[in-house]
Amino acid sequence: MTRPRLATVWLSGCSGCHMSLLNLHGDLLGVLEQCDLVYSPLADIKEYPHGVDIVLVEGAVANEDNREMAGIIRRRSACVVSLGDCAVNGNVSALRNPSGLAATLGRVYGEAPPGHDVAQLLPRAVPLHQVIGVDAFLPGCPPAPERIRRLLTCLLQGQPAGLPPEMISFG
Amino acid sequence: MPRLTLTINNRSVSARRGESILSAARRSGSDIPTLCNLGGLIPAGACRVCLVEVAGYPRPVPACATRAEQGMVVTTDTERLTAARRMIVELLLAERNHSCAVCVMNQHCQLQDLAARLGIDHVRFAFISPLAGVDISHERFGIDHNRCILCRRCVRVCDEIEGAHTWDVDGRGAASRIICDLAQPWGTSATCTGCGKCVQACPTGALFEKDAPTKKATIDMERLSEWRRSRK
Amino acid sequence: MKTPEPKNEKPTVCGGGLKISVCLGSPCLASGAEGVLRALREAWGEKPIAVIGTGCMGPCSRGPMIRIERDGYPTAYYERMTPQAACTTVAAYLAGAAPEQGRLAPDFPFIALQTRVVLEQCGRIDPCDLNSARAAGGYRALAHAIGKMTPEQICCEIGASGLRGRGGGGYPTGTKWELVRAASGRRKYVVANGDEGDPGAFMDRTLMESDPHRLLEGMAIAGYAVGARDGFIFVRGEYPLAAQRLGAAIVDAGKAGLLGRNILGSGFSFRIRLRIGAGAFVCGEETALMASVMGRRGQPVIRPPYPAQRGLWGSSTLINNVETFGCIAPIIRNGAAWFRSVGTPGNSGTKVFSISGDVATEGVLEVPLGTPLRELLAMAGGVSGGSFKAAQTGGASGGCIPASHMDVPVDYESLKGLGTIMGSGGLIVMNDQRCMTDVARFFMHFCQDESCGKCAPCRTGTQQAARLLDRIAAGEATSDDISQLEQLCRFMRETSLCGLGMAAPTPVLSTLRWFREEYENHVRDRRCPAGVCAMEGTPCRD
Amino acid sequence: MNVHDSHRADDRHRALERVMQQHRLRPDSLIEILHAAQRQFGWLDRDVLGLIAARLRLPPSLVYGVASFYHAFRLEPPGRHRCTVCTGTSCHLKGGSRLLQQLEQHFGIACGATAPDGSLTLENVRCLGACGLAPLIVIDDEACPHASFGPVVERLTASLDGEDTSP
Repeated sequence: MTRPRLATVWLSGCSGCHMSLLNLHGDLLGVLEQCDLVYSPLADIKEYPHGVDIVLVEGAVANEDNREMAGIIRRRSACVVSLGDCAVNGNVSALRNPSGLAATLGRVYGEAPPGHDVAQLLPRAVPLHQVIGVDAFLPGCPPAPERIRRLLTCLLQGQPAGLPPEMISFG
Repeated sequence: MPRLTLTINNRSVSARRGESILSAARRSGSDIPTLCNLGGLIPAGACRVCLVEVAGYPRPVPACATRAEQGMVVTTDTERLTAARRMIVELLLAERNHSCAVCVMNQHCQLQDLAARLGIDHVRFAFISPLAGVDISHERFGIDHNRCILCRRCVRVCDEIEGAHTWDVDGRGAASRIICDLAQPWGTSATCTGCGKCVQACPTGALFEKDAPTKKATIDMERLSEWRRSRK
Repeated sequence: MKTPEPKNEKPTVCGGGLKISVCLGSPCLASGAEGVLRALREAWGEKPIAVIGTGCMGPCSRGPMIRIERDGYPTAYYERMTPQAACTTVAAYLAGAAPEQGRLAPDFPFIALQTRVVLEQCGRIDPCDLNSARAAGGYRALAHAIGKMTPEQICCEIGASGLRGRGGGGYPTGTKWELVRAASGRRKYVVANGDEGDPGAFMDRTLMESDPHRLLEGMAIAGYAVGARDGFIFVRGEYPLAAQRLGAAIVDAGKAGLLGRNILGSGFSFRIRLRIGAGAFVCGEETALMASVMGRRGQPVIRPPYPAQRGLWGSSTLINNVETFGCIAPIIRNGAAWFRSVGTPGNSGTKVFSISGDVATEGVLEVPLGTPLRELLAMAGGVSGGSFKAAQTGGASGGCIPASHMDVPVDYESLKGLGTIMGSGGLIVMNDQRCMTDVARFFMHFCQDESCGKCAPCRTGTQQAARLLDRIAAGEATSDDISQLEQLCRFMRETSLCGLGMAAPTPVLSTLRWFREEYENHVRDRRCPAGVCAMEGTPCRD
Repeated sequence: MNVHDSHRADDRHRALERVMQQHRLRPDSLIEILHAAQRQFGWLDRDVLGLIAARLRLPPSLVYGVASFYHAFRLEPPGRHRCTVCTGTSCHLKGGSRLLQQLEQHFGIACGATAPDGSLTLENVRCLGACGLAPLIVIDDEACPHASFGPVVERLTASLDGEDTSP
């Protein structure tokens, strides 16, 4: 039997969720023994592969690149997981939304807005599930390593991710 | 005091005449979630989180503001109620900017706790993201309207217990906003006594104490109001 | 009893038997009725012709309206009068002719087929003249009630008449009166709900502007019946003319001993005060209305206790709609059995409808309850600008009746069965050029604006529902959005605190029920079939 | 403020005080008193609201809360001219809402706002109950039945121009 193919993606977030994944320390090895890590910012793989079984997505969808990537993820993956508050509800990435795009760009770049070599910001940073269908959610900023382990254990065994209330609180 | 008997979640419960369903249910071990309710304040029945079903009533009723009646048959945790509660909390989370990670009340917030308790791991609605504003002109306290869920506990505690009525509500509907005096900066208020009861009554991080960036102590409003009544 | 000085020195009957009435309802005034009246008075003020200003004659969209009565001739109505046309017409009458220009047919259905009970004197009497109202029978019922009837008898009579609340709820009026009558407490209040906030409803405005004394009389009878000494009329701030005429009527009636202390020497005293609303639809809800009368934010509170138990300032309070009070005097004068003989069993009496939208004649119509919708439409001259698509009843709290149900008898239960409500009587007719999702979106934005913001489901639910409808109108929605909208609407209906929030989803649920296909066109095909929503791919954009 | 203006202000305050006395300073007359104040001053500024609160012995926040709840009360000074578009159901169906949008664009003022130079306030009202005249617009208290964009703009522009030439 082939092992499930796992991917992790970093959209507009601070990478804290990936840090939390790394904070599984020794347990991470146990998780990785049950699957193949086929794509991740932690590994040097350029293109998102086909036939991914489970993907953990960190970060909100805040720019055109994110949006495009989200589409690719959805088409090539069986189970998409929103990992952490930015992917789940926008969180810190969405703090700019109340001010609007123009004010945000003005605040950051002043008179000289960025050219096309920088990914175009979307009018609003939105949660992943408002762009593509999402199969499971893991809130937390970042989600504690134990939450990630519990979730992955369930998903890798093909079970639904039923976490207890104390493990799904935001923040 | 005359007593009456009603049934809550298939258990027979005794209640005082005039007692709310909420209070009777809590005593009998059925914990109904609440948000705008705060012991000692006149119930508003506004957040609708404590809705319960009563046999023979066409619609759910708020447990905080509905009196227990002899022979009532109450159910507090049907699927329909859970769905309604989830919907309310999701709508509140989408209404303003509740970024728990950067909130002074993270891990101590009643809205955050309630969301987790109801199994809310994401919000189905679009976030409205209004620019709600923050007022930190008071020397000890601040108000962050982004976190406000308009439960009006601050308004009521200031009016009913402190007697200052510094707070009220500006506008209506989605544009409602908690205001101080004539919609002026809190630091310039002529009526605020600086007692801090509003801060303690706030269920979220909307009202906070400066320089105490994490947990707020909560005092027992019920005892406070009893004490006030007895002094009258 | 002292006879009051006649206020109006103009003769009301004249030599030659020519009597000209000019409608001074606010729509006719807006169309220039005042100029017509002035021109007629200037031309014939000295000559023996009676020119009087009256209230509403009915067909508002045909204003300014005048009526010409002359001995030996049939009464004639003339539409769209200008000062010049009116003078020409009257001159022709004086010369013995009855010109065709602008004259409505003698059997013009909008006027001829009405059964006027509440609006009996509207358009006939001078609303600013107490004598005119009294000459037409005004205050006779009050004199009879306080002179010859006990409060119990009155409540009983109202109960026996089968009158139901005309504000929309349809609660039996007699039962409500009896509850307040039986309530304990030294003080009681009577409140007339004239906060006609539903967009498209103007029955109450018509009555208050055209026959204010009818309302005062009904309230005074209610006051006597329930044991109240104080009454309030809550009038929408958007109706300045109604407020002005009511205010004057209260003063006049007071001077004539028909209101105030010791009415008609009976020992019964009843004072009426006017409260002007300040622009809040939610004040039509009775607990919000009471908060507003007491000078507070118009936010509803949880019932029970009902106003009959604990109302204004904690006292038992009777709240009825203006039109309900308008039914009282005829019931007392003619008896409960007569009232029951009009309408259908369980729906006795008449109902005033304000019909507008895509019909040939817009205005106020009074018909027996249970009249089929098709007949109402026929009275209004049928649908204009296209074929019939839907009729919207009950304003922002109501729903639509599709073409397949045009024969529905308009009564409380039948409309409820179709997923809408009678409401206060606003009836908006839509032809096939109208987009039903746009109508739903319009009402949801209305409710969002008018939500008081107190309870979470209404405040936040209307916001999200309006956004979803915006997405649908913009062609950005998915089928998930429709199901989310539906879910949200059912949720609001079940969990909101007051009637506004509970009923806010009705226009959406109703249009989804009858016109789901149209929603799907917007979502699936990104197309607005009626070409109203400005989305890409609509005919108007292509 | 010149002498003339301050006299007028005093008159208005006296008139308001008279109304408050007529209502015997009863707090439940608050809405009537706010109506009266708005008639005097054209809008309700914070000084007036504070004064009313003090005279009726009501908390200032309560008075502000009531004034802001009702749409009829203005908490900002209105423009010298007012254009009110009815957006009731009939008016909406017959183009009232579209008309409002067009006017917003034409004059560059959002609904409910006043032009920066204080010349014009654009606002909407939810049904004036004269649905037979849809779409209905009210310009400076004068009704314009069956309104359409061109004539309304013409009329408003004439009012605005007319005022420029006055001293």
